[in-house]
Amino acid sequence: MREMTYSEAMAIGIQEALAEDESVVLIGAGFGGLRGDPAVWGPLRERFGDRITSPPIAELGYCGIAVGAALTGLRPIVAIGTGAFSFEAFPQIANEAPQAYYGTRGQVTCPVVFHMRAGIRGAGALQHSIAPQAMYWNTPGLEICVPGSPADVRGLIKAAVRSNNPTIFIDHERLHPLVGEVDESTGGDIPLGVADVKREGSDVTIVATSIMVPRALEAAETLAGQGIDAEVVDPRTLVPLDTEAILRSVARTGRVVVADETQKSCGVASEIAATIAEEGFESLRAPIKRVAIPNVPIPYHQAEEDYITPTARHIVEAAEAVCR
Amino acid sequence: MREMTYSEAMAIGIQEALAEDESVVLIGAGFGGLRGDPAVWGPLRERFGDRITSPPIAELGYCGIAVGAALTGLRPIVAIGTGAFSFEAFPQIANEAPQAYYGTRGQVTCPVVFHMRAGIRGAGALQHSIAPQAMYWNTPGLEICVPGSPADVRGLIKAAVRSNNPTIFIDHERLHPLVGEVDESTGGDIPLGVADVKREGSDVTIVATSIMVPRALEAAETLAGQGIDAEVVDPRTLVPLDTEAILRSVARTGRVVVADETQKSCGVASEIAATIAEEGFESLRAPIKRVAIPNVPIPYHQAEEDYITPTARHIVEAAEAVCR
Amino acid sequence: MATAGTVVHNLKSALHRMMLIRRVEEQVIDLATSFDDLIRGHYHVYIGQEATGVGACMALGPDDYMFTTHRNHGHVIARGGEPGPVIAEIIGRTTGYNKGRGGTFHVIAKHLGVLQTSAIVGGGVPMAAGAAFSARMRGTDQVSLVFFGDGVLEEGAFHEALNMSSLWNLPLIMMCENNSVPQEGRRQGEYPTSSFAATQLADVASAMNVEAHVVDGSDVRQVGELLAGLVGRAREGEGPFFIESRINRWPGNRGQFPQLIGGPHRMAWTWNPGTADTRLQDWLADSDPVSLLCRSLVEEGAMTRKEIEEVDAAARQEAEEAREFALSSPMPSPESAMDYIFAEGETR
Amino acid sequence: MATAGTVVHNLKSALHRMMLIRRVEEQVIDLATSFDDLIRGHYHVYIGQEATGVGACMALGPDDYMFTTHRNHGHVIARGGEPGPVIAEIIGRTTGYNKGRGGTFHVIAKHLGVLQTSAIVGGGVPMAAGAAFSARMRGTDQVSLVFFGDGVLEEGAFHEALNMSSLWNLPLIMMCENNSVPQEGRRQGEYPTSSFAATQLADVASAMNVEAHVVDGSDVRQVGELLAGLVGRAREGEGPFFIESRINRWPGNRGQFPQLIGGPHRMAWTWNPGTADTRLQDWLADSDPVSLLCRSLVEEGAMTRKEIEEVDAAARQEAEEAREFALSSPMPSPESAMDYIFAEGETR
Ligand SMILES: Cc1ncc(C[n+]2csc(CCOP(=O)(O)OP(=O)(O)O)c2C)c(N)n1
Ligand SMILES: Cc1ncc(C[n+]2csc(CCOP(=O)(O)OP(=O)(O)O)c2C)c(N)n1
Ligand SMILES: [Mg+2]
Ligand SMILES: [Mg+2]
Repeated sequence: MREMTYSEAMAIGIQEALAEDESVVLIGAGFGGLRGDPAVWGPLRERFGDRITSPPIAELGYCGIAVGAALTGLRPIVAIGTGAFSFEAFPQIANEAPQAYYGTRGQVTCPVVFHMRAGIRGAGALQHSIAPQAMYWNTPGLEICVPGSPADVRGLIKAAVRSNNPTIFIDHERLHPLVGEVDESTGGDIPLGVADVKREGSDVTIVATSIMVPRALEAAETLAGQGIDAEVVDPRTLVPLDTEAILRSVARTGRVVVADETQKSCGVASEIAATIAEEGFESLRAPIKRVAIPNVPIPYHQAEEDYITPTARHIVEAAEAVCR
Repeated sequence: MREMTYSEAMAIGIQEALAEDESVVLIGAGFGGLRGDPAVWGPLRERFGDRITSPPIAELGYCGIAVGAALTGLRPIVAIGTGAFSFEAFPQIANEAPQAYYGTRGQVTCPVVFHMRAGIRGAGALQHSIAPQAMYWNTPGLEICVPGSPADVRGLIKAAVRSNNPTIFIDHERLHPLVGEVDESTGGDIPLGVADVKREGSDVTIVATSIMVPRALEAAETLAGQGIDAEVVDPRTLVPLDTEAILRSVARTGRVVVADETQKSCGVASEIAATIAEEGFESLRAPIKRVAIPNVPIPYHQAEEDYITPTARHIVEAAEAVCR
Repeated sequence: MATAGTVVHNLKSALHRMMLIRRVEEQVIDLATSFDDLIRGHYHVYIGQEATGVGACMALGPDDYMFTTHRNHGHVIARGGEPGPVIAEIIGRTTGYNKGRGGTFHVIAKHLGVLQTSAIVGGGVPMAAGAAFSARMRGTDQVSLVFFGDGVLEEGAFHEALNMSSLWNLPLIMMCENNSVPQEGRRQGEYPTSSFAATQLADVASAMNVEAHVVDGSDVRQVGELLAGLVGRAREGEGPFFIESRINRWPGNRGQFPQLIGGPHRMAWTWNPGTADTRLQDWLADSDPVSLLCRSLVEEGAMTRKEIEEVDAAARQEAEEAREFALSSPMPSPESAMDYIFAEGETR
Repeated sequence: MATAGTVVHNLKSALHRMMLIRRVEEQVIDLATSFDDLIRGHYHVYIGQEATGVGACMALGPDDYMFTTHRNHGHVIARGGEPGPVIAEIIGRTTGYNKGRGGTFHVIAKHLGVLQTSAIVGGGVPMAAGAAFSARMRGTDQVSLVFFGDGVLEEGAFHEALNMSSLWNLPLIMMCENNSVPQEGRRQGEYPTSSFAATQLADVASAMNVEAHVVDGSDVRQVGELLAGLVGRAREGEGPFFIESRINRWPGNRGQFPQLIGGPHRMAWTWNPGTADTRLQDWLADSDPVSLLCRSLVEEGAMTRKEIEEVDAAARQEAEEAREFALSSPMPSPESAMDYIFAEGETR
């Protein structure tokens, strides 16, 4: 066990994926984010330089190249950078990659990983703070990973690469410095579709993804101080979704807050809330509260940006409301 | 009052919009769909030919041109064609147009209408059957119209054009032949954000949009035969959403089916269901059922295509289940 | 623009493939117009473009990749696809290459190196560049050939892929079938398409340092010779290449629903275009790649009219059998719509 | 490539604008590095490119449109923007041009015809073409000028807009600031950027029948004269035009966080580059548009060193006052984040 940052754990996971299978290639080198630490990302570049290609600023083109390469059996991980840049590549990500397997009834696979950093990063302003995972969840045929801890990012990047399906891999600039334990003595494998109960509790279920996982844990501490015992369930992957794990928790607590840093309407929290309202209704003892961005573009100034960012405080307030 | 098709009513609405304001221009001419009737669409082209521009196959470019033109005060209606083609233009639709007003704190408006035909049209297959309205609903700053009747399409296209916000206007190939009454003696104006109760009922609320409106009305007839009195609420616009009207109905019936022809996960039905589970929970006497596409790309053959298409039958089954 | 070397190829088998495409597409049009429920939407046929598909595919090896478009039926047959599974796919039968999942827009044939068929204008070129990129990364000498219409140059995706394939010297052959030029206009140096601003499509490729060629799309020999040279050079690392194949559109190919003007092709029209429907005569005389090849083979004494008519009769019969095969094949069951959404396990 | 006519312009006011941009950007770098919380992300400055922005904007009339990019601070000042509201916007104050909503990526100034500033590479050109399209539809003689970096040519959006502006003869001026070329490479005819395959950027425009020009981005006179000619011609319906302005990158402009190498610019460096930090000397001697203009004005006897230093001192003071203005301006309230999401009513 070693304490390391999310960023370092991701670098380790990517290196392990490269070492494990020589058909893994990287397109783009910006996995480390805006302030990628050379000490963490340098070794990867040195060791696997011949499998890293730096493309021009042509997201649609190079994502298409990655899709085409995946159809032939390569396993590209594409670093698209900020989530909004994936909009440029939307036709390839949402309307080519996910159709290959279904469209050929299983003859052709497209094992590509689209890696992007989503969400409110601090002064990303109107166009660089977008979290597109809900849009991709509305696209059938894509797997989606939203790891919220160092161990999860390391394990899931390898699972994403091994998967034969196109996978959206979402991290968050503000997760990069997050520190957690990673066990390098094992592969640290994590299957897609298995939720992790990050904290057990009996009064309220907080379903949280990506950056909202640490915020939910922080909220749970605060709530504990108020006598509310919160369970934090982290689905870790949206597709496949571990619905059972979520419903199991809700069956025990009867109360739910869904926390996600996407826009509220048709967001990640909406889907999880709708699923619970459909399949776990009998367990519910209170309204399902969503903690999300309040349907507003992301403003530049910190005061406004903070105001619309879903935080531990919002989770606490929502949990208090449903436990009242 | 005259009976006319949805297609004709749309043509009339667009002509009225053009006549009412000379800053309205059309980019693209494919509003009529694959089998656009020349008798309906010909007069429009003749009368307003000098305000119609046929662009190359360059959705990103011409939607950008429409956005730029709207910033200067024109009011373009852009015919993108099939909803999936809007993916090519995603960066302009989702990451330029909706930021203009917010980003300038109200100094600049971007009154553009993006018109597209969404959904399962019959043999559109994998790439031509996509309904993107949920993705746009996840994008703050866009208005969304999803008219489901001839009178609504005529009224809403004018409201969309008059609005100072960028608006997604969704129709459906299979709505085009739908016949309904339109009152040409008045302007037939319909404000954005006002739901229409298409059928009153007391046992179950069916919230339906776009192509699901006629299907919900058909389902309500079938249900009536079984002694279930269904209310059909058509929000008509997703943004703004008439949440009050939906909650009002749910408060009376206590049971809900949300029907929409988008993909189930993070779809339109998810958002409406999540809103009800959050704001109307106390009224609910049964789980909220969603009728949507079951998270699968659209297959070509009619047998499979029909299987995954949400229909009146699915609505009936869902209503029966919640009324049991 | 460079010139290609000469290559020996089998013109008789090319003729057969071209005729097969023609006869299959005629069946497709007939199926679409005779039945309400077989091809429910619009569709696209390859009649009039056969020389480009067949000439180009003759140059490919078995391991090479080929990408196509909404107008894919002919490309897949040119690449060696069998008419039965092609028609079966087009009408959605389980014996189709994708077991009826893709339909007319998405005939895909993995065993032929046709891995994904995008019906999105501009969808194929980046993916084809990706297959070429993959060959490069894996150190094989595979080549990736992509067919696309002139409309693709209007889409930004093309330019992005063009840039990267040039920067990285990918073994990519971009075969643009320009069916937008009326011959008169072409002679007068008008814009090559109605909605593209370049005077010559090839200029766009040349500006990006991609070697560009123009070829007469009605002449299968010209196409075949050019491609044989370029495919070889692409294998040697000299790619990418751009080719504009100039095609005079078949008069039945107007609008979104093709029309079999005057009925199925008659060989009598080939020998004597004046006997055909007046709307077809000029095209048969100057531009129909099948008729041009037939007449030249006879003129050269390489084949007799009778021999050629036998080839056609065989192709016609194959197409008819393919139609029967497809029509008598089972449809997918409704529930099978939920199969194959995600791949299980690992293929490695 | 065509040549532009000659135009009379006021070099002294150009010098002032250029120095103002330089001094404002120095303040921006200082604010970003001295405070943790003012400019929290990365940002981009215009130092070294002042001649392009100022030279081009001199040619515009008050009703013309201007579009810019992530590197917008200098363009907005070149267009006549006041340094106070520009810096205030960059640090998010309510006295900024967008009342602090947009920040460094999105300085927008409606009254200057700057209607939307996209920080997306390739975002601006289509919108600028749209403003030109609008001028055409409304029958005005407005021109739309768009600045963008060489990276934009790698994005498909550029090519789509280039095609349409050419097809429709839009009054659009595409000003590409190529800051990717090291001078040595340029001389040897190398690729103009590291990730673009054309030998000359202008070739891409020429291929699309758009008149293309190359200009020395360190020379405000050249830029100004060229643009005056082209803006006039665009008004007459002769557009669009493409210009590559070749810029030798300021050594402080490397990576995502600019560095004020050796501190703020000293006029002594202008007169004697050898006195500057060694990393700056070549740039000051050969490429700094401000230094080149200053020295030439002195050489020509148009201005004395002292007069120039007075202009600089004034600019420096304006920039300092702008900084103070910005720093002492109010921040938006948290709740104001929920304002102006949708426009009410109708503006017609
Ligand atoms: C992105 C996108 N936009 C629009 C369409 C609709 N569409 C299908 S085929 C076609 C014309 C294509 O022209 P071209 O590429 O020249 O091919 P051709 O049909 O002439 O062979 C269009 C516009 C599409 N399929 N994809
Ligand atoms: C679509 C998109 N992809 C990537 C980025 C990240 N990005 C910001 S600036 C930049 C470089 C742009 O280069 P250029 O256009 O030459 O402008 P310069 O910064 O050199 O002035 C990149 C890649 C972006 N903003 N938008
Ligand atoms: Mg064409
Ligand atoms: Mg640059």
